[in-house]
Amino acid sequence: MSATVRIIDGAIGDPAPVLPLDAQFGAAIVFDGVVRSDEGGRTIRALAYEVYEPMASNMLAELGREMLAKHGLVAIMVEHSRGEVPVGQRSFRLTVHALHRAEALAAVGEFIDRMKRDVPIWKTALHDSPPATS
Amino acid sequence: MSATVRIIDGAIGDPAPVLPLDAQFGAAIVFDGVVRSDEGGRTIRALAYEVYEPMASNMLAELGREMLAKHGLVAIMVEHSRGEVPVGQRSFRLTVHALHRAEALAAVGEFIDRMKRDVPIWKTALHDSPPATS
Amino acid sequence: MVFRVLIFGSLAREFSCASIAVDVPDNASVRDVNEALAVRYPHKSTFFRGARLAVNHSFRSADVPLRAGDEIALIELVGGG
Amino acid sequence: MVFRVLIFGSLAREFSCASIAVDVPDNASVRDVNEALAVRYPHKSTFFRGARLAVNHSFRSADVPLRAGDEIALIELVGGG
Repeated sequence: MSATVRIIDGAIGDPAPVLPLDAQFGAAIVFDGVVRSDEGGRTIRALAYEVYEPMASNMLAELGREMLAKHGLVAIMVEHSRGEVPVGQRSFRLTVHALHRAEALAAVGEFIDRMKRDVPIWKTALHDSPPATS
Repeated sequence: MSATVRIIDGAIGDPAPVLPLDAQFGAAIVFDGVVRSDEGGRTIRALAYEVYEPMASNMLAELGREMLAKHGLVAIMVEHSRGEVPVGQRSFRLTVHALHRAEALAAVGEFIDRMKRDVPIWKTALHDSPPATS
Repeated sequence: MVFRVLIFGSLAREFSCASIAVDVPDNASVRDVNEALAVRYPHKSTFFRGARLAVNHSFRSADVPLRAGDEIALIELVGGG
Repeated sequence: MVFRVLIFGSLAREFSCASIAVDVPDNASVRDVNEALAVRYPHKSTFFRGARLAVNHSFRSADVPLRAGDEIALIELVGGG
């Protein structure tokens, strides 16, 4: 069982770092979070992520270990961008290996919900031009 | 919006066929089903999948289109093995692109549940040696 | 009319064959095939009465008459993993 | 004791700064810092009273006394997307 955290400057590369498949788990999920062009009803060109370290990495690792124990996962790996990530690029990736799909899906959903609520990472929308002022 | 189905002889290769990321979706999930060494409490060397075609492909495609519409997905792609897949290898891969993670996760869970219940694919455990007979 | 009902998976292994022949009257429906199977194999009659049968690769209403040459397949999945 | 409370995200943009200085008595706790912020910015007093403050990169009981040099950060996420 392992929980791994990486904070990456800018967009997260493609393809996913391949964790070796093995006969111990039956389900592997890779979840990618991608910056959408539409943020709060307005077109953006990028999101900028502010990461309060080391607290953010510590909490992500702790959350990973909690998901390992609670859902009986085999492995969990989280990657999150810091700084600017252009629209259409990946800012987050969560990889989960578990015996069965139910645990894997539950862990992915719960991890992301908890991360958004608790982990000190803030995002700011960047627009092509500043909003018009009167 | 697209729904794609591929039936593959033997294990499904690595890495995932990369669907291009784009700014229209915020969440991409790749789910891998891997053959575990333990099947029904007994150690196996492989699973053999029997696929009744074209019914299986038709139903997978129909199920994909249903998930697209119901969960408002951007794209869904399903790959399933036919024939023998050794322990530790991938026999199933589902790729889902959606605006948000909730739809993506719900679609993955529902697709697999429905597939296991309805789609005419049968698996047989293959053991190293036949069970002892008296 | 004689139909060869295709069978798969553990059922095919149990029967050591890939299909089961059933003889049903003309204008018989899927339901009649289920019943013929149940009568022929009384030790599995509950299973055969409830089993889903596909006709020409899709499910259809159980009382539509079959036609000679229809492909019937018994789609009963064990589910799981 | 004077602490510089680190702020982030939209709050930092709203205040046009990366931290807010607060002066609290010796032996003050996290709760006292929340209160000092609320008093200092009455238009956001509800927000500051309820805001989560981390001390030296972790959350702790709100009534533990602070020590000079502790790093205090306001961890209030907007959530979403």
